[in-house]
Amino acid sequence: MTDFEKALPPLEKYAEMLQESEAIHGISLWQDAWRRLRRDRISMIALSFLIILGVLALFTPLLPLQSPKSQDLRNRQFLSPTLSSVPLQIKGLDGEKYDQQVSKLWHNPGFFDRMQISTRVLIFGDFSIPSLCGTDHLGRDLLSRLFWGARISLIVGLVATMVSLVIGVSYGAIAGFAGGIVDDVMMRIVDILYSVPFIFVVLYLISVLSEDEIQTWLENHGIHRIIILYIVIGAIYWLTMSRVVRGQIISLKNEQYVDAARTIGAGGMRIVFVHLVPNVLSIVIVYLTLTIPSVMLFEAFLSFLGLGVEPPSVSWGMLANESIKVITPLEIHWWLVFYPALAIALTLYSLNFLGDGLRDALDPRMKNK
Amino acid sequence: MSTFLLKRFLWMILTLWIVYTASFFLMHLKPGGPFDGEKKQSPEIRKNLEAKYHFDWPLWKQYGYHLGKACRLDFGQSLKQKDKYVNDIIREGFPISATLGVCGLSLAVLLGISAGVVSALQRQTLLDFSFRTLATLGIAVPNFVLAGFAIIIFVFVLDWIPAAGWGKPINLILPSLCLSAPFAAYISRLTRTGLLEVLNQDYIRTAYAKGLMTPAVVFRHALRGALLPVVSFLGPATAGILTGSLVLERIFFIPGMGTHFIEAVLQNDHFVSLAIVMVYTVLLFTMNTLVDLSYGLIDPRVKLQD
Amino acid sequence: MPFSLRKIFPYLFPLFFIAALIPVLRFEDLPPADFSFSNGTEPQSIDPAKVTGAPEGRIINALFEGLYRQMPDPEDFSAMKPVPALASGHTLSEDKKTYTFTIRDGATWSDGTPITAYDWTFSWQRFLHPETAAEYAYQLWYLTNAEKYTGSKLEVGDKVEIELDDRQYPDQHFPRGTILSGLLNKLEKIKTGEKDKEGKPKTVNIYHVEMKPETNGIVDWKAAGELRKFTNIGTPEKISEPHGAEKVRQVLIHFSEVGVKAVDDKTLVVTLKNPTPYFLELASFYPLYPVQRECVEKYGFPDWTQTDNIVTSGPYLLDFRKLRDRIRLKKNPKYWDLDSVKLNIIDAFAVQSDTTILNMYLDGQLDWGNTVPNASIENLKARDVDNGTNELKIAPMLSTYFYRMNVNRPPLDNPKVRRAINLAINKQDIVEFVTRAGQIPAHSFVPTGLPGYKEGMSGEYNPEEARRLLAEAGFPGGIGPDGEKMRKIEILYNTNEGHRDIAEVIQSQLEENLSITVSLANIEWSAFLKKTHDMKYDIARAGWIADYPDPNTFLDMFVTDGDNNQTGWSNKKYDQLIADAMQEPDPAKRLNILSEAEQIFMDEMPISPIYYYVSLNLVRPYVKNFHPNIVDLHPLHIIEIDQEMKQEFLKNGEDVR
Amino acid sequence: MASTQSHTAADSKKTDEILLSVDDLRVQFNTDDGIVQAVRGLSFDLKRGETLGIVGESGSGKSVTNLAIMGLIPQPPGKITSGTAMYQGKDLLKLPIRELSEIRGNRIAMIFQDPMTALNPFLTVEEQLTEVTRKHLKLNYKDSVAHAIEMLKKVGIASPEKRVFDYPHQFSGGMRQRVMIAMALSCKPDILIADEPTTALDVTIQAQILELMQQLQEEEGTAIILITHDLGVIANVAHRVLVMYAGRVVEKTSVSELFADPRHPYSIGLLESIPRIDERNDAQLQPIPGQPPDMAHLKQGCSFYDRCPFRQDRCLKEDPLLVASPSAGQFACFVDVDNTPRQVVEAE
Amino acid sequence: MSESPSTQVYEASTVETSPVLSVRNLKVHFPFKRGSMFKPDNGFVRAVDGVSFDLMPGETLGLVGESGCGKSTTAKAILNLVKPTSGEIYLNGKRIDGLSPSQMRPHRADLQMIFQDPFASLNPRMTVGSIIGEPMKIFNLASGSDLKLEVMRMMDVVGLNPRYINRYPHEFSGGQRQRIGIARALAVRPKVIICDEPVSALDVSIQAQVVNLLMDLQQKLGLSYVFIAHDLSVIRHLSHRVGVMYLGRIVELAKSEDLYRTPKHPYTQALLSAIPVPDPDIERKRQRIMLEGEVPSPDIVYQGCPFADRCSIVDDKLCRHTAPTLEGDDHQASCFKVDG
Repeated sequence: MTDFEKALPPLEKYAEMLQESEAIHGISLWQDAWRRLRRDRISMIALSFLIILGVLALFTPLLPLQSPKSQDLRNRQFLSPTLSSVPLQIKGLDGEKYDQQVSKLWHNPGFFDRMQISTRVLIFGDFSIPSLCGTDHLGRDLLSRLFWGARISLIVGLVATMVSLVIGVSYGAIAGFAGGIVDDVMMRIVDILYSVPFIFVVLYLISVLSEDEIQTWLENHGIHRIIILYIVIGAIYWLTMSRVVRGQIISLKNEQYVDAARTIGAGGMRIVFVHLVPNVLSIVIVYLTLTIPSVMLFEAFLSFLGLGVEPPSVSWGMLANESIKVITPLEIHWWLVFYPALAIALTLYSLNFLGDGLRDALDPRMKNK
Repeated sequence: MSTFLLKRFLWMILTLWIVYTASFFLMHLKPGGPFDGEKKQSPEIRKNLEAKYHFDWPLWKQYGYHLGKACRLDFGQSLKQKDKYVNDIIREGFPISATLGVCGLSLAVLLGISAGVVSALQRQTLLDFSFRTLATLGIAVPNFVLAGFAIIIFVFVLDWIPAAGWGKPINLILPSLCLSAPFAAYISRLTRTGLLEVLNQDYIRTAYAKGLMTPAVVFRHALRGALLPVVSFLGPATAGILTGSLVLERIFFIPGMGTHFIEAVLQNDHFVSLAIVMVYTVLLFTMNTLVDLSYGLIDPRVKLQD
Repeated sequence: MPFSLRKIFPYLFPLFFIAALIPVLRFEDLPPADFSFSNGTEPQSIDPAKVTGAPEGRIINALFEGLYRQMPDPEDFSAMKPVPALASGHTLSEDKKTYTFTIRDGATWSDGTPITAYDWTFSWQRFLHPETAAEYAYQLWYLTNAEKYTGSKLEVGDKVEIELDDRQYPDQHFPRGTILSGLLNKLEKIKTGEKDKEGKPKTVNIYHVEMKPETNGIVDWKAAGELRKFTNIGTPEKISEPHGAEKVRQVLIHFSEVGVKAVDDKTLVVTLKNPTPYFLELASFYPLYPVQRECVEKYGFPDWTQTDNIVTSGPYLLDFRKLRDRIRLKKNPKYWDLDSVKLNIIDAFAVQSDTTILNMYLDGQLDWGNTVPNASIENLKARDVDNGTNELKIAPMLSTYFYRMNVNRPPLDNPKVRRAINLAINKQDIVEFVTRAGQIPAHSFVPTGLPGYKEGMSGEYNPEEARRLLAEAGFPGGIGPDGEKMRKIEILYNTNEGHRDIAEVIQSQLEENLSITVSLANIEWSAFLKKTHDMKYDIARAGWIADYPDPNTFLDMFVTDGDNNQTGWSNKKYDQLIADAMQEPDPAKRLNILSEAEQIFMDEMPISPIYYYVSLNLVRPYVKNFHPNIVDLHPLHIIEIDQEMKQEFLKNGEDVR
Repeated sequence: MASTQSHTAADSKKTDEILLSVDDLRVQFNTDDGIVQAVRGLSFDLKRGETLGIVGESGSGKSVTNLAIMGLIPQPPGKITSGTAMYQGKDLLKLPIRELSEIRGNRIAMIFQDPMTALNPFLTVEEQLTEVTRKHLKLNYKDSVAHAIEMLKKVGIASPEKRVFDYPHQFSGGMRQRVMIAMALSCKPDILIADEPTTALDVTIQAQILELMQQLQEEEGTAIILITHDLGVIANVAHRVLVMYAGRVVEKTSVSELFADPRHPYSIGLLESIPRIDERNDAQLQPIPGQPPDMAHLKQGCSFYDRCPFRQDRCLKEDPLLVASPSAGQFACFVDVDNTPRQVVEAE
Repeated sequence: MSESPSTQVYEASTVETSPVLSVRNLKVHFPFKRGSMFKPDNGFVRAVDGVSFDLMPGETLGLVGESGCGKSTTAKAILNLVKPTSGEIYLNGKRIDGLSPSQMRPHRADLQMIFQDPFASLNPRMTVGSIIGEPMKIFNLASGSDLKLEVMRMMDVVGLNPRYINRYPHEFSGGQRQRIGIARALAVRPKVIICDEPVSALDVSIQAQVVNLLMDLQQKLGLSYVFIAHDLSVIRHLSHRVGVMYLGRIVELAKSEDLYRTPKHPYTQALLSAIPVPDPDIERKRQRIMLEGEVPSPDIVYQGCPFADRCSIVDDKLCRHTAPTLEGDDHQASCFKVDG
């Protein structure tokens, strides 16, 4: 060992170079992919749309929208897009009255939303954007409902996908890395689960979860029913994810750099999480952009069965579902069909095109092509 | 091959058993029972009802009893369609759903592959972009919304097709079109990506170097490889078609298994829903096995994996 | 070249799909029906003893017939009246408890055999028999001892019938095994040591019976007989053997004790527990229709209901039945009143989606749609005005849409809170803008329109009064005595767009008017029922359709611990009044008692009535003899088609918009 | 088993007839990093019956050249910016695709580096072989199968009657390359372009394949363009050699001349840097220092400048053109032409 | 820098010292499932079938053979990346085969590997610094900023610009990547490095750079190499002793000079003659022994000499029944037809 050390140049020599080295940044594959993605016009448009949508959804209470829940049966039923607006009648109220008005206008706003609402009242007062997208069968403003629905739909999409991601990636990674009998058994379980008609499981879970005791318990622990919905949906969508990840892990497992990691004594966990998982992520991300749309559509399907979110919360699935009620041969309140469909379609469009773009950008084989 | 099929068959039996057991207990543990109605029965009547269908037995005993019958393919009588044996219900509903499913799937494959091939060959052109847009639209718009519009257009504006019902071939057109839309869209995407990938392969260059023209190269050399993802999608697609038909059967008033299933689940007609779950499971398993077999038939390199 | 499946497979692949199509593509060409209508959900059965729903009723009313039949009153088509059907008439005893029906001459089953009084004794015995498990059995519990028969309830000293375990078909309870008769001397209940599903100890019965001889079907109750012990076949050996009990199928009260007797082929005597002014309505209610003994005993259930086997008595025969598609009916040439039957072939479609019903109606696939999507009501009304027709027929119904309030849960335990909630709901707005079919805002539980009955009053929409009541109850401005906001009230409803809309409006009104927080919870139907039955809710939606045109059908459900009470509400005076009304032979007095009871009910407000339903029917203009009425019952056999008008109508190729 | 290597037979078929004449070929690719000048002004002639070796490192443009001649450059991102490739009076680079496809696989055939991926895994060998003859020779199915069997026999595949119905994955690597050769030679082409035909193969198999190619050349008189990075292979089979570096020909000469008297510094460096089987170099190898240039960002001047031990200031500004060497060949360097002695500079 | 020319060639140490690495009768058999799904075909691949050799300190042992001869599997088995079926492996006299990953870890500091594919052997998502630093971290050789300095030193040693420590593998050329791989192996100061075809994926002009670097490092750091390659010229250039492998066995093992000058085994002879010499004059004159057919599949069980089928001097009586073993003192060959 000492011979070895002697043969090496002295360490001090590099101290000064260290600083120079700080200045030289490598371009990681992520940065590289990002660079490529930036050149893809369609993907960038899609990405910007999604970001804007996300920001708007996050800050919806801040926008001068009408109340998403206050009804006007007498005067505003089925108004086609119009410039008329309903002022909030909240300016100048304070204390209890203010709180009452808030809970009349918005459904159960959390702390963050309350802050936004008060900021909004401060900035815009009672002003609210006219019903540019018309009103629905209870006289509620569709534009506002679209925005509030975006919040739920996006969150359902994201959270459920994340749940499926966590379950799917860990399950798939373990199965793929362990291999052998463990892999066989784990994948067979997935096969079996594939054969279970999941609609059934959903019905079951939802009705179990609306059991009184369970519901009270959940509420006491601050778990809202909608969260359960995310988890249920996520728990259904992890199957494909786990297959994808397992396949990737198995093919990466035989990469030389994994062997290399073994020869330098890296342990199993290190190999999985430092060497394998980051390399699977790119595939996973692309797959995510395809899962989010299907989760959102699944939420719409649940809404069709009446098992989605609970009013007065609103989701795009629910709006889409309400829209089919007004597609009759006698009269179509087109705005109730068009705008929700537009919102869903644009979002799914963006996600799909972004997914395509990401695949091109992340796939090393596509490099230089 | 026979060992493969035998193994698959055994797996299917195991799967069926697990699915049966899980569904059975899920169903019986689910709050609310088949005898609940808007009007609550008096205890005497309720007792008689429960006794008649053995609901007064302990759950494990019911399980054993029904499993035993199920093994002999006897799913008993429907709890709700009281005039019918469960097997009759399936016998009536299955051919209808099968027709719809096969039509939907064929249409999806046909439309999807054609659009995908055109899209891949015309990459980055307006045609490609419009096909991709259409495909995304197909995925993005829920098929029940699609159905609503299709009815307005084809039934009321054009007056070509009756609004709903079952019995004539013309009744098949709208539902299978709506059913196939998302899958056609997905298949076209798969075909496009698959074809683009295969067209980058060395053996495609070889084919060109041999002096073949593009159509020959695409259809003889590229398409087989490109369609492998499509073939493997057919398994999940079958599952999706089954789910999709749940909704469409309701809208188009088609007396298929989907309607039976949804109604059975919602009304707690345990025996019917169990039997249909079994049929779906067999169907999915068969389809997945067929997909694996076709995989082996299309790609000679594919190895046997139990 | 060697044959290779693999090589040709890619070309076979498309063929595979086509091949898969061939065996399934089978369409049959049906002759068109004279009249098609939507019948709602698929009938659960066409066995009158087995069903409870309206769609089933429409079919059974066409296939079978009872002693009486509900027909439109010629003087007022909107009222329905029982008219003699298979019975040619009846006499009523002085105490109003005994009806003697005369069976019509010439009434025959569809196989040609005559219909006799014995068909009723058989049918009603079957209907009441525990193993039939008829959900509607209680509709016949007005007969003496009928309830005991269904419930297998016995007391010492009762005459009993014992069915031995020697049935021809063990899983069919008709034809029955050997029947023995005797007097119940002693009833032992023995614990088996097992527990049932609810965890209560299971018991089995040992019946000590003094046997009575039987000659030619007549039991000699006076004669002395040996003492035998019986027990049900399910009893474990370890209990039955030490007791020396014989295992038998059933031990029930002797059917001769039940209040129905065939004196001869033509005379049926029915004995009731109490005077029942609406018994004729019951007699024309489909569960009480007779079925043919030979047919039922030959094929058993459910096979006897199959198209090839069934023997019926009504104006129509079952042509064929396709599950969840259609039931086709054809004229019964053996029907006693053949002249009145106008249509030859009728299709009843099991369409559920109201949008689909509308589509099919507008597309000409249906002549009668039995419901209409809310969103289209306005358009349909306008369309009628434009076309000068009257296709959309709206009529009040004997049913109420209401919200149950769980009186066991504070703050709903306080009647003032309940009344406040009721007064804060703007029912007018709901019927005007949500349901929009001309439903009537409800001020009482019993719908208006029952002759001679004065409904209880719950007060009109009055937010001021509501706030005042809430303040009185201790929640001024929604703030409780502890300074905290009143707890969140949850409205439970089953998954359905219409229910959701109403709940949303009420939620908004309660929040607006009372400043209380309301949340909504929708769950699917069976879980919903379970929760309401188990009273695990704050406020739950409900609907009640009259079984017969009498306030009692609404009011008796809210007696203490009534099966359908489900609110936890209990009021001794109310219970007493309902019981009194039961015994009261004078109809006018009886109605007054009921009215008094309802007023108590409305003052206490365990429920908040929202509106009275209306029936919505879409009927093509060429359909004659279709009369909207209070029970939404439309006898099919009197419906006529104006062929001329129909031809013209079809020729014009109606413009749907 | 033992055979003597000889060029005499091939030489006898060699004529001076010029089959293919490539002039000033330039190919570029659009990549993320910028425009890559893959081939920069390449010219050569190919005579009937000769073997032209093209040697160079990866990225030097040797494969692109041949793909360009065959019209197999994917466009975009590739683009042929100038040049001609005259074959029988037609410019292959400008020929419409339909006419070109009549020549491809018929008059000019190609074999690729990796026989594992160059054969379609979904089709049997028979399907892949017959489709060439059916298209170009218009044979019917039966004849084309017979022809395919004959070809397989010719390239030394045992029991070809059976194996012709096998799939590529049922063959070993060497056998697959034989199948490729059989496919390429099915129509008795004038020119065979072999793109690294033995790189993926083991040495003993390489020897077999090279022997086979030479033998077939002797029989058919096919001209071969052999692309390789292995100087041993060049020495073994080529008559003339192009040495390519960074998209250009830096030396064009006969094979004996190249090994005996390399002129271009790159050729010299290449020869010195490879270890030899036939002698133990006790001295260390003399590698060419540095890396090949980034083709997307070529600097002005000679692209070998950075690695050149004989570099001069002039090389930095001007890119040397091909000039005739004293011994019949051509090379692209300033030094020798000016007769200035080569001066070794310190490599970086 | 690294290419400091040196005329002195490092000679193998004297025989008295004990071997740093000994492999005794190593066998690795893999089960396989093969054939199409319609015609399954299962069995065992005898990837390595009884390999034995010693590696002396400071020595380079070349292992050469065609693809599928088991040379890479031998390397993996030595490094415990695949489980040997039987046999013994000693590192510094301690037995290391069959150890669990954690038991093996301390030994890995002495035994490292350089991989064939410079593109696949580096994790594309890690910087050069973390790739080279990872083993140091695992073995606790350095931490914090020292770690960076150590990494930079290693980069310098293998001739990489230490300033590029934060760059990613894809930003380097093939030769440079292989240097990263070498630096990673050197990071733990090993005694033995198994080089599995370290230059075969590189361009010829780059190959020489890496070969020189390896020789240079051996000289400076006293490393021992097992150098696996299919390129006999490279092997000849840097090996002190060479083993020729065929179908999972070493058929000839001798000092480099002896083996190349006077190959004994018919397979070695054929192999040497198959290699084209970059000199057309010699090429033209050469007598070439052509081997017929291909390397048979290693899943077949042989009774006799596995080379018998392709051997030009096969003696049916002698070779078909019993397998020959390695015979001879310095120049060993496993063939009945040559004397030891």
